[in-house]
Amino acid sequence: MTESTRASELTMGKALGAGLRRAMRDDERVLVMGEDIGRLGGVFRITDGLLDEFGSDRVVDTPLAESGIVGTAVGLAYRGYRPVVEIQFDGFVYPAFDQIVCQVAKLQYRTQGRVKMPITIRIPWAGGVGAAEHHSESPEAYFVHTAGLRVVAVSHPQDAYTMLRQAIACDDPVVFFEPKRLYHAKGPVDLDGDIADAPPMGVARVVRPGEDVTILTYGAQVTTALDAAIAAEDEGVSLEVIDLRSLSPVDYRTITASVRKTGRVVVTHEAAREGGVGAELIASVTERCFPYLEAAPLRVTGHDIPYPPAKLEKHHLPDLDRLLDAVDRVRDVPRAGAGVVA
Amino acid sequence: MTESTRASELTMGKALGAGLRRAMRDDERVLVMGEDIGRLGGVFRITDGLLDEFGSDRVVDTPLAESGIVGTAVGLAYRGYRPVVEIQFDGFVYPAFDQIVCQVAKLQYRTQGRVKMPITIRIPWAGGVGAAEHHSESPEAYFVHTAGLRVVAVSHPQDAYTMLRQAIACDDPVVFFEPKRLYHAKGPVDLDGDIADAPPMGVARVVRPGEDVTILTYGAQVTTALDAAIAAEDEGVSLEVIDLRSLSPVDYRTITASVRKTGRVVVTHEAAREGGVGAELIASVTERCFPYLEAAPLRVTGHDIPYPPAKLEKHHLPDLDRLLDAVDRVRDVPRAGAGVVA
Amino acid sequence: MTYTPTTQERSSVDLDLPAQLLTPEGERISDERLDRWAADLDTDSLRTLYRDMAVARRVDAEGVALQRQGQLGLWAPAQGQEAVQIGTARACRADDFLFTSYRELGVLLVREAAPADLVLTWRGEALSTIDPYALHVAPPQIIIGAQTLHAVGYAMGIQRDRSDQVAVAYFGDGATSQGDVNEAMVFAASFGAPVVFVCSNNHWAISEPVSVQAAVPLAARAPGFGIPSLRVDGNDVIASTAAMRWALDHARSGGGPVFLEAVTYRMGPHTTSDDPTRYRSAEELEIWRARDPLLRLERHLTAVGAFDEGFRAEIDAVAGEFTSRMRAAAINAVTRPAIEVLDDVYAQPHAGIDEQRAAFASYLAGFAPDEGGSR
Amino acid sequence: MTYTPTTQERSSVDLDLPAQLLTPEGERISDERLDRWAADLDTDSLRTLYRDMAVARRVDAEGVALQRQGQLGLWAPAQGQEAVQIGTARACRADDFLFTSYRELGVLLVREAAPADLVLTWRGEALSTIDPYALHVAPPQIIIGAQTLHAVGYAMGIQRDRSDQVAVAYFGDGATSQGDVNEAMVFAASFGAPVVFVCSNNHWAISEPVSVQAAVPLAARAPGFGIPSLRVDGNDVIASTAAMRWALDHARSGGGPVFLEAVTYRMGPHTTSDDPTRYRSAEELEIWRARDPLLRLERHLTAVGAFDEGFRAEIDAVAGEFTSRMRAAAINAVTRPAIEVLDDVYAQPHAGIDEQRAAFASYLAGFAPDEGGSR
Ligand SMILES: Cc1ncc(C[n+]2csc(CCOP(=O)(O)OP(=O)(O)O)c2C)c(N)n1
Ligand SMILES: Cc1ncc(C[n+]2csc(CCOP(=O)(O)OP(=O)(O)O)c2C)c(N)n1
Ligand SMILES: [Mg+2]
Ligand SMILES: [Mg+2]
Repeated sequence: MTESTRASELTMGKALGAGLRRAMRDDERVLVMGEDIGRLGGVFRITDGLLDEFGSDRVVDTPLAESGIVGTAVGLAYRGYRPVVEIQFDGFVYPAFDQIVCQVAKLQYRTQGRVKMPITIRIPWAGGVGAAEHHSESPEAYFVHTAGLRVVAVSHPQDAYTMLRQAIACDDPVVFFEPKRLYHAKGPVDLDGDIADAPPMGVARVVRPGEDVTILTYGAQVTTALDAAIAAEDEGVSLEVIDLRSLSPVDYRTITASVRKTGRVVVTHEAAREGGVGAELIASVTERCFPYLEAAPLRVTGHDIPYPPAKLEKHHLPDLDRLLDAVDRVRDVPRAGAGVVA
Repeated sequence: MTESTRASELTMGKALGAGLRRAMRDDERVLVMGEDIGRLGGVFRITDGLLDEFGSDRVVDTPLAESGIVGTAVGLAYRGYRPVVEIQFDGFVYPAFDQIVCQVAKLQYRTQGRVKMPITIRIPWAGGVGAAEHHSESPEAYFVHTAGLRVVAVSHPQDAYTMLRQAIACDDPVVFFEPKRLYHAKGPVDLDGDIADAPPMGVARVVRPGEDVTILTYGAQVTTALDAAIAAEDEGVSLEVIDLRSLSPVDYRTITASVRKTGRVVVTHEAAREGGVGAELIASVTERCFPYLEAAPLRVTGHDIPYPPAKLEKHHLPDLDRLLDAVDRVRDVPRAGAGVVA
Repeated sequence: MTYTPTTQERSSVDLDLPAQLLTPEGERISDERLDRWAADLDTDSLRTLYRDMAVARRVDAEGVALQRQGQLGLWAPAQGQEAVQIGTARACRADDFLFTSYRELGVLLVREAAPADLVLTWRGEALSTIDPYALHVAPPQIIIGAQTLHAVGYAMGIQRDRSDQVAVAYFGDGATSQGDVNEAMVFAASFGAPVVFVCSNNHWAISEPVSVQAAVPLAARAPGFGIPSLRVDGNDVIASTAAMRWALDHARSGGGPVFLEAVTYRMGPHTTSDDPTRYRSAEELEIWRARDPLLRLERHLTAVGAFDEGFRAEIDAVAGEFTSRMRAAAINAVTRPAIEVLDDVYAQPHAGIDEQRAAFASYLAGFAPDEGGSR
Repeated sequence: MTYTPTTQERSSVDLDLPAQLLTPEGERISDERLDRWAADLDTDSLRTLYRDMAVARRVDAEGVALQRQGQLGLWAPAQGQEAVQIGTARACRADDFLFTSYRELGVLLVREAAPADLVLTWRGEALSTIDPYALHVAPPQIIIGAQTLHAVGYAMGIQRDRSDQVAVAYFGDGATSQGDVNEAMVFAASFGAPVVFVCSNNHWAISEPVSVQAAVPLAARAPGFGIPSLRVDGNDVIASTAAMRWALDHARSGGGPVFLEAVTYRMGPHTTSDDPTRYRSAEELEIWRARDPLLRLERHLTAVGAFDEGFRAEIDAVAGEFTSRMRAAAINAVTRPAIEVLDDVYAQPHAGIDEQRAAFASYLAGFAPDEGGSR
């Protein structure tokens, strides 16, 4: 992403707020709803100031009930509104699961396209912030497996700003993951661009080109991957880091091009491994690139455990060392100790 | 499975009922709960007769609220009971998702093993019976991705009987999938065996040995795979069909042995492909058996769509033809028309 | 509303005494809460209501017959519930938006759903065929209670549009146990949303009597959320109409949500797959047959000399015409081609589904034409 | 319970008039519903209750301090809610089983949780450390309302064991909006389960006033489910004790569930991460400071000559001892080794986790000892 002359330096949190404000100005059918998003501006302050600008008709503090929030958003969408729902933390989306899976995802199909569900479900997401139980979940695979939903994850302020506007403008429901760990990370944001000119939501981005190994990742883990690429470079290994941006659909064109070049793939995400997004990526990459693969694609993920207590989360999160270990293994370089995958 | 002298010929439905009865006789802390399971015996009559034998303390017709059913089962488990919950149909498990994911799955971890959750969640499952919307879902991948749960799927009456008893006897929560399509399928059932002597719940079974291609599947799709094996045999192709039985954990020992022999793998399930169990199987098999693979493992699954109306479901379900088509493709045999996977 | 420590009794509302304007014997009686809302219902109006109910019953019977003949996969009979369905739906304005469950056949008829709409879903040809925006009714909901939140959200939209429409949520007695229905009441009360909750208490949720769901009358639930409620005789089409008019007026004029419990009875099985003899007695059914919503209005109209052969013939003609179109729609239904299972998953282009669609199309094309016919 | 069409008013229960036995000024008053349940509370008992509350407040302040000093990741202050927490928990029998939220510090203290139990979770060393079966209290629940169903299920187990224990569900005003809490009332009423619902209405759910959750007092909710309820002054430890004794007795003697709304106030922030000045006024806080649960009992005890320096010293000693052990437990906490993140996922051997554990162990072993130290 190139810094434009008009770009301001914003945190991801501020960029998201700016994206919401812009979307609400552009389309009066957009409204935001959730717990504590009004006067408080949300527990992460993403919606700060929106109540004052748009009033309580469009910035709706709801009762404390996630199924109710998503279910009433469905009704508002029936009525032609474009609700942007904030789920306060990743771990609180499950009470709304039925409404998301059976209603939000299926209504367009159920009505043969007559009823659209342009609902954006924003989820402050994943770990690494030392939080209490249920505040560090990575539930993205559940939504990826749910036909009818689009799922995206952002990794820096410009994408946060642009992709949130694109998600809101999209006529399909979008589950929008915001890595909490990056809320305070700053970056340049062009606030004036037209969302139609920006890369579409569904397109992956090669954030760092490389030759030896393709790293597929998304969200805050992009940062870890970039760190790994720098560390690997010191050892003379060139990593190509791809930020998926869209988890459903996945941009296999970009991925395939990379894998055909490198022949080696490591997928990394925070979510548990079993049935995670990494499984889908490896299965699809293997189906699409088998003749080009020089080694089995590997996964570096959270363990298959409930999210551990904060002081132990660093042993759960796939860190630089574990990523580099996998890079060694995918390159068939033996290393002290055995590998993670048996 | 060999027919023993004591084996009776039972439908899967009757075998499940017999398994419940046996478990309730063996352990008075076992109770069953759900909608319409008492006087009616459940909409599939699995619990038929249990109310008369065990009374309403142990056969509990609950209010119509799945979160309530699972949430109260958690409380009963705290108290030392072993609740067997019936979710009326696959599509009605989602209102209970939060209790399953945040409580049932996590309580043992949360309490460092002090509180056990020996809850069995029985789910009449999947399609092919011409049912209305929400009555043919295949939600197993959601549970496979949820650490703390065990997930099993049965494919014939003997397993139904034995594995249900094993699930109930297990100190961990088990999500137990029963293919509706097979409720009326008959098979011999040894009603007297000790569950400790039977193959453990977590072990896969080679239901048909073969040399050329490994077919990994579970539930009613095992039948389709066996049909495919017969059809393929006519063409001189030998399929090894593996019934996974346990979807979490997966028995990779059995699978690996097979794949090292055949070098070719097709996974088939009814659930949507994206993020389905097949993705995990292919990713894991590729990681474990890469040097032995002669072709990319393929998936033959439901499309990535909400479950279609009954008259169209045959185009969604992965049938014999689509499975054979994939067998051809994994064997690099070109066929009229292009393949399913792009 | 606050109980004292010594109070242990349960509600004093008698299940058998909901608001009524027409007795089972066909006598027109007075109810001070409802009279003014039924004042204009003259004999002509009552004949129209009767005709609607009678047609609904005929359509329902045709649905059952079509299912028995293998033309439909399933049918959820509405027999016995015609009064609440027709009465409440007729009370609505055409632009009020209704969110129903699978059993509200009468509501769909009032909303002028086409005969085909009533059979194609149960036949399994489509998940739904109606145009919700043309009919102002959402596709019937199967997930118990989910639609109540949609109605409340829609009503919140009405508020934002400063419109005087009303959203209506229909659901059953069993549904009241679902979290969603209770959350719907929380949201509706919190926002003062113009929504009417119509709970058809037909005494059964499949095999479970309403006593499994609630220890007190369902109408008692709503005031605890700050929502006024009324128990009405749901087998009395006059009372159902009147109660709904009151409720709609209350909601339409800014009074916020209202909850109606319509006390009625499902005379048939839960669905054509169900066998109610396993869980309820013949005597119970007889008691409710005597309270049949059609019978009582027929008695009333007969007493006032407004029920004659001509009227019967008119009903026959309307019902006959509708049911024969329904039957034709079922029998002549053309199943959509295989490839269409992949349509309408997304509103905008989607790389995943587009690729799968193309692959499936070429797979299908690989079959010889005669084989392809079976696809 | 059934509203008539002309009824539009909301509940008549006055939010400011919950059952009270001790005024903010420290005056002991009478309430005919509660008197008999408080009759035996002599000065000694009141001193014990005061001591518990005062210790709870000190422990709470220590928690906040430890968080400020970076020893804890978070703390959810209970200041202002001591009376309902101590009063209701003290009313319980030791074998009654309590299911709480994250804010019921006083309940944990009454249940004799160890000082370490109060800090290790907030420090992030463990998800919970208490032994639920030793203390008869479940690990504090973070998912709002989820524990209410657990309490009802536990109570169903009590029924099946023909025991006279009672299960207790603690939750907040915000929780009442969750489907789970309403389903809990449905199940409790349907089965007549021996469970007491204790809703601590502290007026706020983070930044949302209780008026966002409910249009009428929360105590009004329960009777609609067939559950007797009582609004009690949750800042009055005598009334809280008495109301809980009534409720427990009702449930224990087979009367089924009871719902208490304890009207109280969260004087501090929602958690140490929260800034309440963004959403509530200093005036509001002042009003509630005047209703402080400790202050009023101190006034009363002073008036009856039972509050002296000796008593103050005794409290200081108990609180000081407890808080210093708490502080030590936090500061000296030893974080468990990396490999233990994989422990206790399953109760029985599990091929997947066992393999992952072995692989992770060997990965960890690959680090040099000094590096390994950081793991
Ligand atoms: C969430 C959910 N759980 C279970 C079911 C299965 N089910 C279909 S109808 C029904 C009973 C509904 O009873 P009620 O609400 O009284 O409506 P009625 O059928 O009597 O009209 C049940 C349990 C469902 N459709 N959805
Ligand atoms: C299901 C769920 N949704 C949201 C949250 C986030 N959250 C934590 S506490 C809280 C407010 C709870 O309010 P209340 O029930 O009144 O309890 P209080 O904190 O006032 O004691 C919220 C919204 C959560 N923990 N769980
Ligand atoms: Mg019913
Ligand atoms: Mg509160």
